[in-house]
Amino acid sequence: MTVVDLQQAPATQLHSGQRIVNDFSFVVATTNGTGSQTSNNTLLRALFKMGVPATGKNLFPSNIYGLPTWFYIRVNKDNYRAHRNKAEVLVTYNFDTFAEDVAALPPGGVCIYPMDAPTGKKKWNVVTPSRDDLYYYRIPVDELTAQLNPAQALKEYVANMVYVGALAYLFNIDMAQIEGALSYHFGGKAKPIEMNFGLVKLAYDWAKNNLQKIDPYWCESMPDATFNKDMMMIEGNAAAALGAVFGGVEFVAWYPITPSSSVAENLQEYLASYRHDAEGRATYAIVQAEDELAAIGMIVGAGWAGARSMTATSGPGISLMAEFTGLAYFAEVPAVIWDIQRMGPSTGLPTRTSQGDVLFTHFLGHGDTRQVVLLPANMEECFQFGWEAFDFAERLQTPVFVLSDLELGMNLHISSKFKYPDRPMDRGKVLTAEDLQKAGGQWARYRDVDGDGITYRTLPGTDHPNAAYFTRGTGHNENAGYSEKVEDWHNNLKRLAHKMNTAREILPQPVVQKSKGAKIAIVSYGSNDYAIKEALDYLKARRDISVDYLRILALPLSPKVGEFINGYDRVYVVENNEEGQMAQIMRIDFPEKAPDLRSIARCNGMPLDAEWIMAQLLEMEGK
Amino acid sequence: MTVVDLQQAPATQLHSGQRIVNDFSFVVATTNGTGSQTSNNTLLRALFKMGVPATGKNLFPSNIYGLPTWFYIRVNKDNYRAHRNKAEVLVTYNFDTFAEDVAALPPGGVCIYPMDAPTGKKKWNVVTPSRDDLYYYRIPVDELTAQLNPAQALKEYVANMVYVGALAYLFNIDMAQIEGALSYHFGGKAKPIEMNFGLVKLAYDWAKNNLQKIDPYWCESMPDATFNKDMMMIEGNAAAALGAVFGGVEFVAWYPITPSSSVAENLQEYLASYRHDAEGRATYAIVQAEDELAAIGMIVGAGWAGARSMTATSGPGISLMAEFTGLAYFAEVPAVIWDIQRMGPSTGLPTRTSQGDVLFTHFLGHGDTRQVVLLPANMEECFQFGWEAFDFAERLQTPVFVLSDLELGMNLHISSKFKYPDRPMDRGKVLTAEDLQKAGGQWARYRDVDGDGITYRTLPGTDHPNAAYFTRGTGHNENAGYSEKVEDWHNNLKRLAHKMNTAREILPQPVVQKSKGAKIAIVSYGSNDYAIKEALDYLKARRDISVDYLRILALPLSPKVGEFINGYDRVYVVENNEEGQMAQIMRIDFPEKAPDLRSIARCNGMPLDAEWIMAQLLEMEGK
Amino acid sequence: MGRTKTNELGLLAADYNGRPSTLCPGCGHNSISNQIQQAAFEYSLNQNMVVKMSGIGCSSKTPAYFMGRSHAFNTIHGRMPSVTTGVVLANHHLKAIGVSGDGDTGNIGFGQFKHLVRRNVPMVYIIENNGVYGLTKGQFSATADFGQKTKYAGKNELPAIDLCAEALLADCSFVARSFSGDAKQIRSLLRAAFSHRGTAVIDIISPCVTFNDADDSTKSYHWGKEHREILNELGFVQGQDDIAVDYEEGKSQDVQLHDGSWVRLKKLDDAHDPTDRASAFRVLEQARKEQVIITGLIYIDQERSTVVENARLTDTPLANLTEEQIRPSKATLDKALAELFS
Amino acid sequence: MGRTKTNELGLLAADYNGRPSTLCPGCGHNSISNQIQQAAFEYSLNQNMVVKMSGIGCSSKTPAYFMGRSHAFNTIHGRMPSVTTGVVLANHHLKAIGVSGDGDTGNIGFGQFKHLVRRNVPMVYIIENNGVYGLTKGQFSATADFGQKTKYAGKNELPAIDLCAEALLADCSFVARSFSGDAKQIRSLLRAAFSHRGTAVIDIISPCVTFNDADDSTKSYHWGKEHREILNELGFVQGQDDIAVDYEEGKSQDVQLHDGSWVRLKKLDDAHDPTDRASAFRVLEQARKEQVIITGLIYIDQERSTVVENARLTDTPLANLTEEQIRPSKATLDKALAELFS
Ligand SMILES: Cc1ncc(C[n+]2csc(CCOP(=O)(O)OP(=O)(O)O)c2C)c(N)n1
Ligand SMILES: Cc1ncc(C[n+]2csc(CCOP(=O)(O)OP(=O)(O)O)c2C)c(N)n1
Ligand code: SF4
Ligand code: SF4
Ligand SMILES: [Mg+2]
Ligand SMILES: [Mg+2]
Repeated sequence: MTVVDLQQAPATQLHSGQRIVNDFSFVVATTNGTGSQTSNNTLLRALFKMGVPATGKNLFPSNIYGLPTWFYIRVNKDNYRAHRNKAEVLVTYNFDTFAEDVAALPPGGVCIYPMDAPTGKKKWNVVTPSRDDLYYYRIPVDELTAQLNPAQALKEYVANMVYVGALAYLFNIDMAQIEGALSYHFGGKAKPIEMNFGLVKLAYDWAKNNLQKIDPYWCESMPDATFNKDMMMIEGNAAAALGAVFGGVEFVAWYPITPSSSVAENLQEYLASYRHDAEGRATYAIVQAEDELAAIGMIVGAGWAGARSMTATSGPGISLMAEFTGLAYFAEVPAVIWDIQRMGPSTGLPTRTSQGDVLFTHFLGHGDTRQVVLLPANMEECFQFGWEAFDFAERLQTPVFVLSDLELGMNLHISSKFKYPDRPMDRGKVLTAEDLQKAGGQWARYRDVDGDGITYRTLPGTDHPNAAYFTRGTGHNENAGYSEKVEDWHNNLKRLAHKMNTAREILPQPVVQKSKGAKIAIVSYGSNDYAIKEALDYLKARRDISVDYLRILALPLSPKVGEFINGYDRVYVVENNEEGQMAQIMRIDFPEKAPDLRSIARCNGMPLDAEWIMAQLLEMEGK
Repeated sequence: MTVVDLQQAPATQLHSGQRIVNDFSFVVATTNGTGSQTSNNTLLRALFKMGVPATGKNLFPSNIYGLPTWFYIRVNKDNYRAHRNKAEVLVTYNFDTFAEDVAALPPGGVCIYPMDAPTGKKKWNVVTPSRDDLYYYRIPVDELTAQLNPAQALKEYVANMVYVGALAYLFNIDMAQIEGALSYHFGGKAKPIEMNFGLVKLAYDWAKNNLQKIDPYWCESMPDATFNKDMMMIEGNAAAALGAVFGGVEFVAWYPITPSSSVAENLQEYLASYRHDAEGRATYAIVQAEDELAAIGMIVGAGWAGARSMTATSGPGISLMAEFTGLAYFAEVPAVIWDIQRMGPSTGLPTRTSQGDVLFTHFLGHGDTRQVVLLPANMEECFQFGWEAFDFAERLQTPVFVLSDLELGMNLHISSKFKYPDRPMDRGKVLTAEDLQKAGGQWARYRDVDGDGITYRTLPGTDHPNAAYFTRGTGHNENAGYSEKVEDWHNNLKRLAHKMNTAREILPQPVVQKSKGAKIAIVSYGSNDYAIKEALDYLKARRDISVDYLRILALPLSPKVGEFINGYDRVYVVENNEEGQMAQIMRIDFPEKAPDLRSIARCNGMPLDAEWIMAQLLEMEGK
Repeated sequence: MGRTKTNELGLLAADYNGRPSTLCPGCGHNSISNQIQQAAFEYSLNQNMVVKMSGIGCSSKTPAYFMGRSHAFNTIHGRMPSVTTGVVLANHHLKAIGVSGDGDTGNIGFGQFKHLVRRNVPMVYIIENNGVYGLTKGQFSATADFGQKTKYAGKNELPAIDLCAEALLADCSFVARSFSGDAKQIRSLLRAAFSHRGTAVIDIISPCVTFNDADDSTKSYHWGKEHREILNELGFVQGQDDIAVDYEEGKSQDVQLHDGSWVRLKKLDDAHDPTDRASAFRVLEQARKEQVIITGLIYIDQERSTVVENARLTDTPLANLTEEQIRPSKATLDKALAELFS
Repeated sequence: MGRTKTNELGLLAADYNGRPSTLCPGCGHNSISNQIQQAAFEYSLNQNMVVKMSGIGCSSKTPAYFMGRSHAFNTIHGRMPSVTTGVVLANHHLKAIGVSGDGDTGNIGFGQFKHLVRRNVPMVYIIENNGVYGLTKGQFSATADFGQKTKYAGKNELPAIDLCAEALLADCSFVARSFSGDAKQIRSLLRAAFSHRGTAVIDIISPCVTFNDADDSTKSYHWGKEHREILNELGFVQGQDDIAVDYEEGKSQDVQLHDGSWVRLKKLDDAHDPTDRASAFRVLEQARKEQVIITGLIYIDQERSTVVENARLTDTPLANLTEEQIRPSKATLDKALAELFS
């Protein structure tokens, strides 16, 4: 074993001497509830400000305190921002996972760990790492923390600043940027900034004086790079909330569930800041419902009454919303439902990401229900769908599901600045009292006047004696009257199908990336985007294989998807679930091409990564 | 117009004089809540006892009293038992639908209606039917009823016996069999039999004396035919309940919903009759739950504890059960759920039939949940799946859905005598205290010992210190311990998928009907069976087209389905829903053959009929 | 009242009609529909500003049978409370009239009912209580009597839920009970409820003539007539005026409603004070023991704030806000983005 | 009590342990887990015959942390009641211990809770009540105090639900409240609950040290210590023997439980009689007004029949019946078919 501090120099020089700059990953292993998130985000932000593309990924347990947590930071000078399933540099405060964390390092990796007792448990003294192909650094976490003499309650929390300082020294992370990041985190409040940064400095200095940099990994500011220029950092759930605020959301009902709660919590904050009238009264209402059945019921009610309404939930909530979204589909009531996907089936893994609800959500509701689904891939789209979803819901008079996931929703990502909505709101086909007046009071709620399957509605409170209609989940004729007649049912369902076809055209169209001469293509959606683009680059660069790429943004599928896939010998549908759900939907919609669709799917809680995608594709291509 | 009674002879002879015997349909138009069901079933039973294949179809509204109801009786000497969407002979007591009912008759059809006021409303005097291509008979319903002087409360009810008598005379239905049917209906009780049959006789005699038979339709006893030999009549929901009783059902929880309530109500009766111990105490429990969430929760609990448990519901209930059945799938708990399908989406049409829940139920639950589904096509299979479902659920340790429909469930059908279960119960892999003893207490709840994906469980109450395990809907390892580990999740989901593949082999295999040289085939399931067989006969007889036929009995699909469809140029998937749901599932499972699958689907509340199926197929074949 | 009399809005009583009922003749629910439209006429309710809300059941169908000029939402079984909460917050100028059944409210919808009441969602919540599931043909609901037998459903082994007591325990601000045979009382309760600040729960015993009208059922016409005790008689004075005090001490009580209207309660049960929660519990518990149906205004509280008030909403209903009011400016977006780390 | 002491089953206290808790250090739920296993040890509960049932939440995780030799079912959020109903009917020899949270029971599971209690499903139903959703990080639950503020969730605008009063109104046959800091009381209540005939609801105030432990919260350690009023002290006498009468009149009360055991109640609140429902409502209402936590046995009724009794089950648990017992003979099928029309 090789423990490196002033007492002990490395037994062997493990690397060629070549520096590896801005192209590796850190992983910080701690336990949750100890405040390490602040340290991790501080590192991430500092790197971001250095101009280095940096991607954070928080892997946390489904409890509140004391279980293993890992935070990955990938730095990549080429701006690959997908999570990698590997890290070269390990910092660990977690004694319990020490062995497995060390085992996971690649040869030549780095392991940094305490030499005393950061969590008050004197365990680290007895550690003897087993691998001799790693670089080790030990840091006196407890001793350094003690020097600042923090309040007992804060001790565990601030101790995490020690590794920030040590990493800053060892990997050349800009201390000024660290201070800036801390200042941001603490909202400019002097005291905590001072305390925390004080400890970072202390650790930095200790490292400088006591550690000898022997590993090859380095960070470097990239002052000339433009990657991070005009960029910002945000979590997907905050982006979604902000988008909704600028989409004019008026009513929110929700029930807490990981990983969706922060959508509602961000909404609460943003709405409180930005959405009041001149007297300071709210132009929105937000209700924490008693469960998901009530949350969806409330937004269906509000949507029916004419307010832009939304909820946010995750898998179990989606299951509970089935009956209500079926009603909203059939009675044609707008509503927006964000599903921040986590691992299922059932309660599954609440703190692990997946794309496992695509198929179920698209078909949500018994009978022949078909739902509209949007699939954001990044922060920009979380924001954009945040506002656009209301336009689609009101235009189409139907529930709109936005399927984000934990990966997008609960990690801090680099994003460009969000664009202000580029068009006025689309409130859909609503007849006012004046409209009714003009029409001599003649109208029918479910008559397809315009031939697009979308009919006109009135809102309760419309001041005209003919405004009212009777909304129901039972069979109805054009006038919204109850009907068991074969033709009424038939016409209504045909019109709904036609409306869904209209939706295929109205909804966001797929994004296509083409290269010359590609014979095969990838189709994917959502948070896989970064990993796929990276994989495509590797395929080209390393194996000279050209692969085209279409990213789906919405369900029901655009005809463009069909046109695209027809152009290739084989199409690989890449997704983060067990069954290859999008591949299944594509087989349904494009049966002629079904034989050429191949599913590349995995669902183990981790986001897909470029190496894995590439390997799968090569294997299936027999290469 | 041509009104035919002794006062008025037919203006024209509308038919060639050829008698049409045992090959036409009656439709009786009444309003619900008036007791016409007794009359209708009496006619049906009498015909059945005459040896005439007779099929009843009740078309009733979703309310309790006073809305239009139609009862179809098809008599067909060739034993075609599918509903026809047409009737040649109309009996109507319903003034409100008179015009449309008359309009629906084919030329040369028969219309029988009151000449006075069977419902106390003196409307019929003013009726002047508009078509002169029909035969009309008028009957003095009120007058005849008055002669029996029934109690006021019974008047409306017994008035329906008048048309029984009139039809018996006009169409030659055996009066002795009518008396027998009434005797069965009233459980042999002399007074009501006498009263009702008295009226039938009165009407019969009146008709004999006053009506002149001029139409060509006749019923005739078929003493030599064997169709109805050793047969009986039963509703699908009663068959299901009886099957469950002989499947050893131990626990039932349910919530009322049309058209499933009679499953539970029949269970209640049969269990009370046949399932007590020597002291008269129950070997079952049945709970009317507060809603479907509770009903499914209760049976999941009971199934986990080792009791054979079931519920019955319909569409909205299925939606509400999504979260729980996802749990049961993932935690591997046996349970049986009957879905008596009605029209959806949403509340839809509660009293109309469909096959609209196939896809949703198969995928019921967020995440990658996949459910086992059985698809009975007739009374015999309702009974058989009634008991077998428990074997499958316990063998596979998973929820088993049985998708019947209103057509099967709530109509009286001719059936062969049910066969007693031909094999002992399969209680699945349950370790007893002795088993554990032998194994030295070593076992793991989710370890695949036998390689079939199915693992061993213990029941609570097992008297061994190692018997216990912790059941959860969260990620777990082989020992049922909570785990967020990538491999544990992966292994578990792979095993579940493997278990589902085992299910493909274990579950009832498709039924195949082949003819020589067929190039095309039909695939279907459930209650469409009779109509399809009839359509195949017509195709052969009228157009000399051979079509093979596979009927699916279960999901996930058997590999045999894939083998079958590979043998044909085109395969038509015939079903009673809007989207062609089984076709969609087949496209998912058999992508290679997807281009050759064609969907023939309709969902308008009526069962599919042979003429329609044939017409669709011919059109799609370009013939 | 003549057929041609008009109300303050110049409307005839017939203008408050709905479509013909398709319920069984004699169903208690039909009388309630009649009283709702009659009370609305008398109160001069503006139908354009009314929403009729319901779940699923015979009772929940009834909004089709009254006030045809009002928007209606016949939702799903047991979930009318949540939908109404959304509607009322989306447009708090609307007057919501909810109609539910005992099964809809006491069984599948019990949780939603309690939570709606707890939120004090401004609405009139009518339960047409017949102790059975009418529409699915007569199974017992949670309000069926303990030990009761019906031809259809056999014997009920469970204690009855008292929906008034349940509402009260959930801090309901207006709790009343009536009997579908008492047209006048229903109308006076409804008028008061229309003026009430929060959730007004009116549990109306409404016999199901088809499945639960045997004389020994507490939900039958017979029982309602024989075992009814009227707590108080309500006089309703619409408008903001003060009313003159002219009652015999202890025999009458005036309560001012939120919109300024008054209710004058003529007490028939001397001891009961409907502004006292404990007293309300007491009369309910007593009625339970004696198996009588107490009717009248059981409890009223004009103080408790409503879900709308707690939301501190702008005056204009949310649903009517303009794009300018709900989409903040580009400058605001820039400000929000500036606060992010960048 | 020594570490080596064994109970009637010859088991050590440690034999009732579960896995190590993963809750926050100091969480009230951990003390309750300890008391459950301790009480089970003292009572000599046969772990093979126990099922531990729960929903979802920090509280609902705890069955993993006690009595590792018992089967457990950690179900879904708010639905433990229905699952337990099924389990108990499937095997009525089992003793079910349910653990739930205030969110699990009072919010999403409110309907199921009330209906379970109404059915009187034999089980011990423990609510670990902290006024917040611990596991989802501190949002208010339905039992949060009106007007309460927390750092995380802001101000609560809604009145608190009192789960004991709710249970009582649903005809609960055993209603108790305790405080996670009072180990002894919890154990004595649990032992009595183990011997109770029907549903025993024990609402235990159990502070969430991470999200709701500020001194002004009624769910905090501080409040529990300062504002607790103990109604009565329970002595539990296991077994069928009669117990000698040796109490000061009016100061003590003996209640025989269904299995023959006795509870001796030493009354600290003189006026309260826990066999009187009205008295139970009164003490709860008073506590509510005075914002104190009353603890002890609030109500007990050994008469009400249970769902198991109402089902008139055969002795052998349904789950253990043999094929012969549950599959009627061929002759029976023939008889059934003969009764059909044929
Ligand atoms: C989710 C769901 N479950 C069951 C049903 C079937 N159903 C319709 S009405 C009803 C009961 C209605 O009873 P109640 O609310 O008392 O109304 P009533 O008919 O007695 O007026 C039920 C169970 C349904 N429509 N939806
Ligand atoms: C259907 C569903 N909705 C939401 C959640 C998320 N969730 C997990 S625990 C919990 C609240 C638990 O609160 P409580 O019952 O009070 O337990 P505590 O954690 O406070 O002990 C919620 C909302 C879930 N698991 N399932
Ligand atoms: S069944 Fe009962 S509740 Fe329904 S309409 Fe008829 S009488 Fe009324
Ligand atoms: S969050 Fe609260 S309830 Fe959950 S374990 Fe921590 S202290 Fe206990
Ligand atoms: Mg009812
Ligand atoms: Mg809690």
